[in-house]
Amino acid sequence: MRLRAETRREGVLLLLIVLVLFGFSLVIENYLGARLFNRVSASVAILAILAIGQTLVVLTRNIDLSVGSIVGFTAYFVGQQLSLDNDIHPLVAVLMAVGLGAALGACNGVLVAWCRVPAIIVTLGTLALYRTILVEYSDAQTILTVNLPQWLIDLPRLNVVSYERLHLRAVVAVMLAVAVLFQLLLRYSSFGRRLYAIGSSPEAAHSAGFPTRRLVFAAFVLCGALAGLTGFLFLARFGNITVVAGLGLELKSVAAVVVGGINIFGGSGSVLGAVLGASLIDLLENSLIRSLQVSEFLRDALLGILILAAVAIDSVFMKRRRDP
Amino acid sequence: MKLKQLMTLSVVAAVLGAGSAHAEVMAEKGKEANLVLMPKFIGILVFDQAHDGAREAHEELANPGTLEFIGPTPENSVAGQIEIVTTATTQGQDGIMISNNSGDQIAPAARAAREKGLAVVTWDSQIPSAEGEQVFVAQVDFDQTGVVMADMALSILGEAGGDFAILSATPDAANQNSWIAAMKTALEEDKYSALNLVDVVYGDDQSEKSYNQALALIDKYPNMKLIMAPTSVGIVAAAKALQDEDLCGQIKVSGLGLPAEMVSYTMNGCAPEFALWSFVDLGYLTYYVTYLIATGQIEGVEGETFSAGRMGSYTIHKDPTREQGLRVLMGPFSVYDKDNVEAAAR
Amino acid sequence: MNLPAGREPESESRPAPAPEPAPMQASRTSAAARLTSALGARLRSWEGFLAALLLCIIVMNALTSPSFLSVENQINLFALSIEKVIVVLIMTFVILNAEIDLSVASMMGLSACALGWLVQHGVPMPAALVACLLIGMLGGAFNGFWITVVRLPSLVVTLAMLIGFRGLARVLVEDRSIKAFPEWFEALGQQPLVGPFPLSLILFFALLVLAVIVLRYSGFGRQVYVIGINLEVARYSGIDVARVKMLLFTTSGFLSALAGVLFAARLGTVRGDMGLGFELDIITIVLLGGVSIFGGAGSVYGVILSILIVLYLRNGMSLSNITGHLQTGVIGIILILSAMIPNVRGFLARVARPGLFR
Amino acid sequence: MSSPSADPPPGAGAAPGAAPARAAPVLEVTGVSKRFDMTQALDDVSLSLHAGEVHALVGENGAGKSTLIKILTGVEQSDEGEVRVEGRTVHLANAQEAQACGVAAIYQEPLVFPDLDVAENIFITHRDQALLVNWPRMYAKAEDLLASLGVRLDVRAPARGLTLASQQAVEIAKAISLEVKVLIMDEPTASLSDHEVRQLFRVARQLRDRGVAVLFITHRLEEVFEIADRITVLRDGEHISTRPAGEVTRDLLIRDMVGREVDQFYGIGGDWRSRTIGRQVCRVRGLGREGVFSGIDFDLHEGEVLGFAGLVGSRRTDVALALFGIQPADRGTVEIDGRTVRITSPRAAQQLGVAYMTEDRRKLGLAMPLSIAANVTLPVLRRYLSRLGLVQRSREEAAAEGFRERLRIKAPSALHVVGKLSGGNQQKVMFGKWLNTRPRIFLLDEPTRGIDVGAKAEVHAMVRELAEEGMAILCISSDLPEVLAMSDRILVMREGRQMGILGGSEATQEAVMSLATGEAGEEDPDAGAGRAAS
Repeated sequence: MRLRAETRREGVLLLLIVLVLFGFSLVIENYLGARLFNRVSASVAILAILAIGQTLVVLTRNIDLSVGSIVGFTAYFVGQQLSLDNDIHPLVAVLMAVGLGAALGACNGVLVAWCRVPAIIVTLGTLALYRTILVEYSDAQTILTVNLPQWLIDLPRLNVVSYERLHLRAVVAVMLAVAVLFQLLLRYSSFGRRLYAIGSSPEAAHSAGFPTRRLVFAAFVLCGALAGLTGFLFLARFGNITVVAGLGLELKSVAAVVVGGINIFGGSGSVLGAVLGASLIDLLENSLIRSLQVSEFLRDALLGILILAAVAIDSVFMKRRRDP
Repeated sequence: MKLKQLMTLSVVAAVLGAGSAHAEVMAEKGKEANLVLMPKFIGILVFDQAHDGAREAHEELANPGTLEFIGPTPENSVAGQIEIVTTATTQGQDGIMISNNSGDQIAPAARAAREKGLAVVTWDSQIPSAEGEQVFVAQVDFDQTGVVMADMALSILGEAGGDFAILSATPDAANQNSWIAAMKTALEEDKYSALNLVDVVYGDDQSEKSYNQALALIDKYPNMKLIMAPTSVGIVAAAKALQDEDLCGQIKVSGLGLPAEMVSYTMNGCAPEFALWSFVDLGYLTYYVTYLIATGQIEGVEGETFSAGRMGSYTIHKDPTREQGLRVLMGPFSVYDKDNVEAAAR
Repeated sequence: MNLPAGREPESESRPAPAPEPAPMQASRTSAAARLTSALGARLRSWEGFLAALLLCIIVMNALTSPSFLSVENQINLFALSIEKVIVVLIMTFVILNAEIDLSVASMMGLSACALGWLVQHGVPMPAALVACLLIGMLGGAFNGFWITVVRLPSLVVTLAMLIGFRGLARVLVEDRSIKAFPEWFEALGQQPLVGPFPLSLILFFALLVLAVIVLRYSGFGRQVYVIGINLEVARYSGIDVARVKMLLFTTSGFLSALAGVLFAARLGTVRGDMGLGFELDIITIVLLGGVSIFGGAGSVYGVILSILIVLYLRNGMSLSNITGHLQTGVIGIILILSAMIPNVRGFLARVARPGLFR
Repeated sequence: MSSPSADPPPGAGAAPGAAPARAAPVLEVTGVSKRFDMTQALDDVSLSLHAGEVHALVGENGAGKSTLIKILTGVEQSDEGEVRVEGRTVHLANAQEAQACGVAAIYQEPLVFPDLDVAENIFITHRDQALLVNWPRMYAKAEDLLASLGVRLDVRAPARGLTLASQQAVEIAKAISLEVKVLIMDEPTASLSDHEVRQLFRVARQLRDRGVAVLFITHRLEEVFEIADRITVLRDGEHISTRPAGEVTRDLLIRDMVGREVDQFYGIGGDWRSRTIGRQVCRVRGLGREGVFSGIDFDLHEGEVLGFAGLVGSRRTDVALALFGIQPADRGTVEIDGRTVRITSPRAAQQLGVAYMTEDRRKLGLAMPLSIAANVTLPVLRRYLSRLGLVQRSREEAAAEGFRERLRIKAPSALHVVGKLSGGNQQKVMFGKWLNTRPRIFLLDEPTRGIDVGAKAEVHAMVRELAEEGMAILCISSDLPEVLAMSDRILVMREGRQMGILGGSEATQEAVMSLATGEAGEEDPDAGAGRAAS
């Protein structure tokens, strides 16, 4: 039953994606093609990883609004280190980003899990705070592409597999790996299942003797770590990192999660849903910006309606399920 | 900055017919004036360079007062600029130097500042209506900027010409808007008839947005040959986008950029030519003008001539690119290509 | 100018807190301090804390900057944030009602852009103004429809409209800016109207008084609280919950639109990104004022104090040449701390006296 | 709902009331005390549980049962005393440690994870659960477990939407899978239908036979006699007595619980029914709501108490909610004072003089952080508003003060916070709240649920008083003796249908139960309608 409900939601999303593709292919010349895939997949990679992190937190009936700031901070920090020392090993750079993200996520986690401040307040606060620390730390300087090591500059162009003009970029492969890993984690590990349990009923989780605080903490740390990874990819993709890097990504990640069918009040949803949600949003954005007939400025208005529709449809499903 | 200047564009704004009713003012040093230098927003390299220039002038003039470099953050630029001007007024500063990113929205606050006796000088980007502004320190002649951009486009695309698009900063950036308007005017000449401007988009001077806008342009206009970005942020982002897409062979980037940021793209052919002026000098000159007005040594009226330290003598003229307003014209333009960019980048 | 500030000693000198701390929630109620004597203790202590904090800020500001206390500065610091604080008032109601409206800032932008667009297209100013306020009410009612009729969570609905309204604003203005307003309109936004006070400030104080009266003394305010405390209890008591919520969201849209119009008048120009991100500031002020994010607890006086704290803090830091982000960061810290202190206390109380409701 | 009786418990014979096993107790509590601020919740309480016994724990509200359970399950820690499991002294610092010691509990409203499926709900709390979930194996094991309990459930269905009984079954399956030594059942039958209670008892005995010690907490004394081997009574946090079930009589038990003899357990004298019943106020015909209930016919008169009996799930509350406009009926007619009315909202109901007092004070009845006064005026706030819409505090206070005195609410003033009152007093505030609407038709839903014996009697007296004043009362109660004692006539429902209305001498426990369980009534579905017209 539950499986079917989730699968159904994912099916609806896939259908929507196909519809969007079909619709735009009528309007835009040469729309369907390798270029579209390359473009959208590369930009989805960033949003999807962030949305996966957000999913972990949202599943536990929390929310992390600070991810945009974490992305900006890690992108800047790692960029700075790499600018200062071009010889830092790539792996070290990635670990640095993930570690820094995890540390920032841990701050959120402590405040939410042990100080018992509602997540929305904590992360609203750290959204501002992390950004401030970034501005102060960076002295409002900018990371410049020219100072970055060549391997990083080449990273966005790196293909894992290519078929004619269809490229599977390395960053996309990273995203897919993360998605598979976390899908398995959530589905098959007892840790993952307990995240669902906490979000489904915090009281029951508490009385069942789950270490709810540690689990919620872990969700925030993982979310931070994934935001850190996103920060690294962000650095690779955009090269120039200013103090506003990643601004607004928090809302976009929440939007992706909601469109992806993850219940904003926890307990249900899947990583696949989050990835599909992110894909749909990015696809829509990329398509609208290309279309000459439809104003690109309709983008946000459409996205708003899309979120409403996704949630409304979902709630209809839920109501059906409740009634025997 | 030692620039090899390939092209020095008409800067010498002629000897004024109005005659030199005013004798050249030599700045008297050591007078106190608390001044605020406000960029469009923080985190942009060129503005930091302007700050360096202003600091140089500040020390040279031995001003016992303070020089504050305060800017809003990019996402809050408009409201932030207004707030900073208002606060400076409240604080009783003696002068404020504005690189306006708020169109005419900043005019009421600037007017209020002037009413309180602050010297209000704009630099880099003017107040379009000139309301509340005393003098605009123009880096180059804005009409000329259009011609320079058109020339670069022509030189890159050749006689055959082709489609090109403009990737600008924010939609309210007065300087960029003036340049784009000037370029459109310039394009009407027969000489540029092969150049076809297909679109103007805005990257808000943010790397990510500029990058995405550049990609969108590529997808939207398959025949586009050139992206012209009259902003130091936009031009780098566009160049990186093209490089990431391996499209440097088909589409070029040009516009206004910093040699230090652009050197690799110029060397690998993504951005064969671009232009800029010295932001250090711009900051230096702006500081001189503001200091002189704030200390009452000049009034900031048409026809006044003054000496700006190492940069020599300047005169306040009517701004021919606007209906109203005065300007001090700095210049010159420097155009960079792979022959001179490496030297300039150092 | 010191009118609201002058109120704070009064709240401090209220009768001494009852000896027994309120155990039930981490709540700082309430619809009725008089009605809920025990909670009143918490209320007083919370407001007392805010008042003390405010006092510190005032003293610090006055010491570091001579111009802080000037009438001109006081008016400026309100005028520069007037759009936000107007919306704070209605957001207080919305959050007390256990809902949230994330779309306020986007509605601000939409109404401002709509105003610009209409005027540019030759609609006379008064008609355009009315149309904008109507757009606000319609937008708010649209939110309300999804929340009360379709029963979707307001967090999601207004998140969607945060994006959606902003999108409409951009459709209208695209990425240009519009400067098309008659002079009298700009003057209204920029010049003092009565004495040193501009129209927006006068409107704000009028709305403030109204908000205090409605929330503390009216039957509607009581209903807002009860719904926030327990929606089902309200429904079973015959309160028309949907009507109250609809009214709140419609008003929220209306006031946001009004704030957008004032914003347009103050700046004289409109653009698609006006008010971007204001919702977070607005919610921060409300929460800092002690309103529980879960609804049902919090007082309008706390919110007034919090408005003053945030404005004075920002202003004081500006006057000391500390800019944007550091201000935001400090407010972020205060927000977290303020939510933490009572929670830790509430947590201790819960540990000490379990199962009060069982 | 089982059959209670004043006679010696009929269930006593059914349950093997043999003496407890002689072996050392599996769980032993000695000298446990717990204090919360001013109240001594537990005072030097001792209790032992043996493997293979069902041990009933009874006592009035506030006797300390809940606190004791919390200590045993590690939710709370005792101030003094110790807990031994199989002779070993343990410190139960949290729920997980209690679980590790083999102590588990199920509650009246089980805490399940609604989004997780049945199988996962059973296994997710396992401490020794492997790092990875083997779904097929888990489903198979869950199916086996539930089958061994004789419960049929789709193990892949989400727990959301399961009935309470099914949820309890899931919890019990969980306990079995954990191989618990001690299973605490905290009022598990309060919301179950009779059939479900039987099923539960069967499982409980099964557990006992497997050697589990079952600690069974209930308010229903008849159940105690049916299931328990030994009975322990707590009162005011103190241990009063522990006796084998066979040696205890009902009266003795009640005396232990309340500390005094209660002659009139239901507090209702025989004479009050001799009053005259007034004219008809309400006439209901064919009332129904798609998929919920249908075919409800009855008349209600001034001064009459119409009892609503039926098992849980018989949709009695839904009928009341329809009459109150929360879930409006979609078929049938309601006439009030001879006029056909449509009740689509609680406000509309109120204006017609209908009031509904919910069974769930905490979730549906009272705004706990507000004062008595604010609660009492809530439904009719409009009456206390000035012309400008402001609340007139003095009038509000006066009204609440009146109810406080009249209903003998034990609170220092009408400004006292409701959340701090005892259950019985909260119930009285609810009465006040609805009486303040001056109802003519008062729908009472389980008016005595979860309040202690003394308060119960007061509530009964209050109902009687209201009826004597001429109010028409519809009273839903799962406490059969209570319904029988209080009502003039009794409408019995089963699975959303009206099985009949019993009046006067027809109304016996046996008659009600046979209708409620469907043992009679099936062949004669029109019986209800026929009687309603009489």
